[in-house]
Amino acid sequence: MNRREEPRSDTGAADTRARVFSRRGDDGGSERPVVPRAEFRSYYDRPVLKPPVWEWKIPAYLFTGGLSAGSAMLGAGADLTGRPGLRRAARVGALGSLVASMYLLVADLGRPERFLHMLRVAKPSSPMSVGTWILVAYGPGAALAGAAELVPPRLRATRPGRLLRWAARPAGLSAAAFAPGVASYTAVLLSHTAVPAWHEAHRQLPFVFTGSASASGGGFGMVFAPVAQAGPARRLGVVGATAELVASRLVDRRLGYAGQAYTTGRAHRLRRLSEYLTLAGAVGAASIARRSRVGAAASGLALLAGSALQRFGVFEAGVESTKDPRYVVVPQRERLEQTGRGSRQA
Amino acid sequence: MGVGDWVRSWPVYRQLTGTDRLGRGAAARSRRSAELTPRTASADRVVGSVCPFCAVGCAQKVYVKDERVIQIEGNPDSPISRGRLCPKGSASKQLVTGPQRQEHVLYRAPYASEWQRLDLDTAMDMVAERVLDARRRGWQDRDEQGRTLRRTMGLAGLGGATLDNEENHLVKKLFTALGAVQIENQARI
Amino acid sequence: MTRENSFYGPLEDPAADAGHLDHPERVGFFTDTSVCIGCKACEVACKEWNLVPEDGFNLLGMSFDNTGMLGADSWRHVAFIEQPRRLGGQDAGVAGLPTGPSRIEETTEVVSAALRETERGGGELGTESVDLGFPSFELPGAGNGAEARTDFRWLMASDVCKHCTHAGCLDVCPTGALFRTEFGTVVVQEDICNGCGYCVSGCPYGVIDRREGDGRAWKCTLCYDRLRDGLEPACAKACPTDSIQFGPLAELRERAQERLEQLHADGVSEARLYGESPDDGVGGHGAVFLLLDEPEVYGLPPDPVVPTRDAGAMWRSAAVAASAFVVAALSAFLGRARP
Amino acid sequence: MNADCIVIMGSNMAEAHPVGFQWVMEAKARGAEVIHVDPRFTRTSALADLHVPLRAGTDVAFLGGVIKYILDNDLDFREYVTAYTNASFLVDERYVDTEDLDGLFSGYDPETGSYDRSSWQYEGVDAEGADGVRAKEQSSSYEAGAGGAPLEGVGEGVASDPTLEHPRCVFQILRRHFARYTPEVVSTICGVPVDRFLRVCRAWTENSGRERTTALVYSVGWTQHTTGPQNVRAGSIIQLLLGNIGRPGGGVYALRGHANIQGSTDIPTLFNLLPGYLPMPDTSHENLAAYLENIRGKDQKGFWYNADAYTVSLLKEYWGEKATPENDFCFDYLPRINGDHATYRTVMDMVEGRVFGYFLLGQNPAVGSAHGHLQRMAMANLDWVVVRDLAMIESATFWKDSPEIETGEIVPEKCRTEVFFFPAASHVEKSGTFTQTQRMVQWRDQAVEPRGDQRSELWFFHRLGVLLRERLAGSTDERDRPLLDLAWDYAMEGDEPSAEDVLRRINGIDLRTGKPVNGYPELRADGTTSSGCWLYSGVFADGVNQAARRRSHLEQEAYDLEWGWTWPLNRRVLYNRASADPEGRPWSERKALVWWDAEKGEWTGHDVPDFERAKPPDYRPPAGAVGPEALRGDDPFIMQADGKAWLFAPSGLVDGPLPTHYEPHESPVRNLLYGQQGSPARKVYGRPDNPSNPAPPEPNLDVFPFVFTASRLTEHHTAGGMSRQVPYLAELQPALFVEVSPELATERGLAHLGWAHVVTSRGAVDARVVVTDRMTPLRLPDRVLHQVWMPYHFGQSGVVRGDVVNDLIGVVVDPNVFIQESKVLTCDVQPGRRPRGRALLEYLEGYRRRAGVTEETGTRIATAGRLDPPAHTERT
Repeated sequence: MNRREEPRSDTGAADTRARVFSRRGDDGGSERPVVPRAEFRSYYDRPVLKPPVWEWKIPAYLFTGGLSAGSAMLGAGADLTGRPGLRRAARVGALGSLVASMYLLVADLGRPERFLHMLRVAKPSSPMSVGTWILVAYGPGAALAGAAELVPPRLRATRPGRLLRWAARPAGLSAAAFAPGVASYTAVLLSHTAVPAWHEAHRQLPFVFTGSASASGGGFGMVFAPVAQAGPARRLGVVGATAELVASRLVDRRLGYAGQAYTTGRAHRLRRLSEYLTLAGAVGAASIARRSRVGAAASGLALLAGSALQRFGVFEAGVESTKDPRYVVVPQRERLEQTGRGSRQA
Repeated sequence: MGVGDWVRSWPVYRQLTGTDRLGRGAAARSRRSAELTPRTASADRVVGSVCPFCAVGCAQKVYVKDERVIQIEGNPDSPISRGRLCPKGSASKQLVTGPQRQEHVLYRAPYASEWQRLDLDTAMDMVAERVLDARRRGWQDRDEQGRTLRRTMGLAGLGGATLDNEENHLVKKLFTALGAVQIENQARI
Repeated sequence: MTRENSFYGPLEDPAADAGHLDHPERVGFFTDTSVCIGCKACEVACKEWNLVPEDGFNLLGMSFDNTGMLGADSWRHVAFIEQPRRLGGQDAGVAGLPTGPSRIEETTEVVSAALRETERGGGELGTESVDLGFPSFELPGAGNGAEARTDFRWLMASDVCKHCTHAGCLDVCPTGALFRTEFGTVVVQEDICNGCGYCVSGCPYGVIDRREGDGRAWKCTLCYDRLRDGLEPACAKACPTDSIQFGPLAELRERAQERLEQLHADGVSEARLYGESPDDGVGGHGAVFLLLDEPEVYGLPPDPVVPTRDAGAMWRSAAVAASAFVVAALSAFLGRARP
Repeated sequence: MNADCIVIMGSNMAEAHPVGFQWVMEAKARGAEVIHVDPRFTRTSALADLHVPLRAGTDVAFLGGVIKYILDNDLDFREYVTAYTNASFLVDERYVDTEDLDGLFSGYDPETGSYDRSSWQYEGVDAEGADGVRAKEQSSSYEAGAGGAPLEGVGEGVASDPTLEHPRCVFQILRRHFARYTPEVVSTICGVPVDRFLRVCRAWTENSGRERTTALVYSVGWTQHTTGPQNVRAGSIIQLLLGNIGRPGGGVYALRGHANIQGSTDIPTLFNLLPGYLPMPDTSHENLAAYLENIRGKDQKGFWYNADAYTVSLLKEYWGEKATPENDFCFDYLPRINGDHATYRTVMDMVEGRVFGYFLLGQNPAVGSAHGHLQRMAMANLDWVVVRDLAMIESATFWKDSPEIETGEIVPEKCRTEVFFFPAASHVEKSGTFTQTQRMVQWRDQAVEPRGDQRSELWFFHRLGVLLRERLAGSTDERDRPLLDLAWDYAMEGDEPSAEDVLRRINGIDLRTGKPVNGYPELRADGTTSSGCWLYSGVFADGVNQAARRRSHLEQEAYDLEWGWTWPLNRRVLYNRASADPEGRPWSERKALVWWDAEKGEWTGHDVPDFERAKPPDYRPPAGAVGPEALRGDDPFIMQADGKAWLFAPSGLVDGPLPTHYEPHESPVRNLLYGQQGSPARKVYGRPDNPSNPAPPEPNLDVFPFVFTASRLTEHHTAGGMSRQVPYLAELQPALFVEVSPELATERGLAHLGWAHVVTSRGAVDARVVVTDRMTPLRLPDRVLHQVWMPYHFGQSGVVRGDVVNDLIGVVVDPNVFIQESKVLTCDVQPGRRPRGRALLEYLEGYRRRAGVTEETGTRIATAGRLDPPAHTERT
């Protein structure tokens, strides 16, 4: 893909339109990127694209899905390495966030009663279809492993209770096997759209999302597992947070014109806050979380919140980039002109 | 439907076994789509008509099913319109089937602030009475110079440009027989 | 059946690619905007046939356009563009009159400023009622009389779903509700759609949308039901000036080319085709347009690309990220011995 | 469309008649030049090659300039003009032109505001119907809708000079009359730059003649003026001079706005007409003989001479066997008119309490007629109103939600009017015919039964007739005879008369055989035929409903003679004999339509010849011949009393034999050409409830400084009853707006999409502002003139609502056909919303006070010469 230059900021004296836009700086939220008039024309400044119809449920799912995947990984590791406290927290976390994810996904449908239609086809061209089948593969393992942790003590001795505990390990491993898919496919889900801010970020977004999943998984483990067993959670949190922060910065810098969607407005504020929290959580994980339960909980919560805000920030950037026709027209126009296909006339 | 049929109707199965591996076409087609036909195909009859809006006189085909109009569109045979219709002509179905159509006689009594329903026959009787009364009160036999007038100035009419020729003929004929001359229509406006 | 170009690039026969054997010719629209009179018969005929609900009674101030955009409840949309420039071969009669400067920029800004305030930034046009209220603010540069306008033209164009050779909406649909028909068109099956909304973001043209209260996604079907009985789509049938033409796509492409050449010969040098090339980002449209200005002036993307083109890169990137995720998890446990 | 150039003027064809416009686009694709002359840039202009903005109401000046251009440059089609028009005829010595009378013709009486037209006649021809007062009061010109106006003594031919040199020949009079209409004058009056005007002249003339033809298209943008018929006349003169009448691709096209507005004048629901443009008898018509003598010349040429057959056949259809030669075919049963009984007069009579009952049949005057306020006040003063419509309309609800409720002028508890609302059957719920704008009668089959109380007018009026006759049965009152003797015996289908039978009876029956007649030439004056409308004779030829023919155009020749039926006698191009030269050969191969086939001895061609089929081109009538027999073989205009097309109208028009530029009734501009400001014969109604804005030479012009014009949008239909209630249409144009130019927006501080209100001395209406480059100011000698435009479709009910634009418009009508001047008036525009309630009344009073408006304003119509012209108010 062509590396594009940063858009020129407008210094053209005659640009009344740009002046008008910059007036609306009330909340700083819906300022329009500044574009020289000669390069941008539109139909009444109306969007070219339809803004996503998804509401808060989808970014929330991006978070809960990532959390579930991160937790599933931790759960399987804790199981294999004999950390029952961490295992229990992680498996329950994976199950809980999976249930939340299912709810969010179904509730966001225009026709929730038709959610099973998702299983009609298996379309490699549709990340949502691919994701559905990944979740189909991931879900039973995560559910079984989580359920095993939740069996009340009086039922543990029963035949089903024993069966469940026996099945927990393979189930947890199965979940861990599909968890990377769960953590990463959502990035493709967003990128594989015409939404400029998401589409243009298709190289970086998977890293932001898996990083965010790791950080949230780690954070969750830090909050709920005993400090003594939470070492892997802290390390996962630190590694994930680092990856998320680095990838997130790359999104800001590498996207060209669409990058403005991330560096301005509400998306910018959400992601900046996310970065602070993630950074703080990571620092905490590497320091006070090892010593104090409170410190661990605080750091874990910071990582969780940072991860969630990152998802909302990314989501918001995409939505904004569809509301403003510049994100569609300017890069496409530049591309046409660079390849000599532009037919602009005086 | 047996399990086998059910599985065979599952698009994923059709993807795996058919020509549409990617599930973007033939395999994804639903039963409804496979059986789809235009609703005009099920019309009981198709009736030739003419658009009721402007005077270009575009020909329309009215599709009727179960005594309801289910579609109105242009008649391509017409040398005037060649099957085309403007937005108003295209909205003819909504014009004739929409909820704005009144179905009942309504009556507003003197000094009343609301409508009331009235039986059609009663209303016709009332109108007939009032026509004769207005005719009588407005009657003029002769002008001041004694020339024949033989008319009534007590009642008037407005309308006709949206009516049929046959209807206008009866309107004019009846008004004339009543001695009423003040009948006018949009052609004067 | 999967071929290399199933997802991107020229594709001779999309219906066959979608598994339709013995299928009819690919059909589509050619919308010649140079003869459009902006009557909106297409919008109404479409709604009458397809029983599409009205989408709000709001004055938009976009010239005579009170529809605004394609959407769930507007499958045809007539755009109106007023410009202070000359249309090839036309004398608009403005020159020599005591005019001041054009105010098109400013009135446009009034509208766009109001649109920005709406919930979806104007994206709800064509789907829902959009009340722009009564915006008014000072119009910059109004009435200084410095530069009298001397030219004017009024462009009108009926927009519709492009029925792309590579359709972003279709590719991402997880239920198979959107499918490629035997005619090569792209249709949502209302009995299947569960309203996931993915197609809304998958379309690079902003065509398809989810209908409030109904929950499903809707767009032009190119009158799939009518086609199955050999009938012409409602909009093309109604169009008074034949601005909207329906037929086999190959024929329409030829006709479009001929019309373009004729207009160029007549001095309408600004005429250009949109969506006719199989080499473009979506493999060419099923609905080809002849425009009199750049696509973006009509609210169309100038060089759209089907998102699927980059699917490979996306999945590769995701795979690397997933691997890193695994490595991170492993290292978390292997990094230090059990305490 | 076979035209090489199409001039659209006074019409927004693409918007008001989109489907008809396909033929313009087709002609354009074949290379025809399309010219649109219109105050604003519309969707028609957008597709035209040339748009010419002009000041509303200056069409005659513009067209007069074109006439002068043609004559000055000898660009007329001389052979055509000499042979087929009255160019060579000599006019009476007493005739004096506007050139010499400061804008008046000879015969003007300022006291009555009308003309004695005797001096306008051809030399040696008796004046008939020259009584200008009667003619002006009875809209007599409407009678010329099918036949020409009567002339006496033309059978033998009129004194003429084929060289067109004689100073009193029509051609030379034309030259003198338009001598002042130079391009510079046109430019000054119309606000059109000279070069653009000349471009129109060149396109028009270069695309006319032997090989080429230009079509002229107009609609109510021409007719809704005090000079409406003269606008059309001016266009016709150009088309005749250029040889564009009766030829393919030529013609003057009146685009009419309602499905059957043509039919409703042919088979009229109009006060002064009987079917087929026979005049309604007036008090001077003692008996049938007197009537017939009056409506046709004693020895005139052409088919109008047979009006006796048409009249008697009509009376036979009305009163059947009761109509006998002995009782004058019941001629005496016909009511007589003796003045203006047109709709606006009637409405004023309602205000005065002289009318008691009112039928509204698919019409919504509360919104759709000029001066909506007057309309509603009139209805609120009636005993009863019957409203028959598809949906609830403002005219049925004036007593509860009209604007007058808000101002307190109508109070429901004090309004005595009884209102009956009868739901009507729609076009698919009844069968019958509409006559479209090119006279084609088309049959509709009934698709479904109406629901509930919905009924057709056919049912309603038949039933009403039955009920009335029942009530009067046995009456010995002589005045009830016409009702009781009425032939009310149509074949029935259920409880509704058969529309097909009614159409059959309109066509006419040969009473000796009981079979339908095949055409009007078969009608007789002896009572052996009946016909509801002679023009429609032939619609049931051979006993077949010809209007129901639907043979696909794909299976037919160019003129599609087997689709529907066109009056007269299925002739598609009127006067198409003129497409051939006097010898009967097409003027050119390219423009061939009908021609004389010498071998077969008959006229033939692509269309049905509008000429006696076997009359050879060299036929010359024997001495003493009258009627059709008197038509020469080269007299193509077979309905005209002299067989010729009239460049100069010696009779038929009450406001002048030639079109003359007069300013509109309300104009901000003094007439540049003459002392006579406005049409000297226009009908004004000077009353306190019908005030006019001042016009020169009256003072205070600055109170209403802008020119206002109104018209349709594609997306709506007239008063909105059939569109504002239909969501698919309402959403496309959801609000009333006013279009203003950027310059006017600046001057008045109007913001795009904000509110403004438009004010006249009658009313004020709110509208959203649309600032658009499509509106342009015009340059007049002393100032810049702004025009504003509004669509008039809105009212207070329906899915989308708005103020009634017709509330701005007053009642002043042209004297020929009584159509109101609603296309041009003066107004003010102010930002923000109008006052409401009583404050509105005070607001308007303030405007009237500042403008010095009284009931006399605008009624001193004679401004030429005299210093103190009389006011024409209702008191005087």
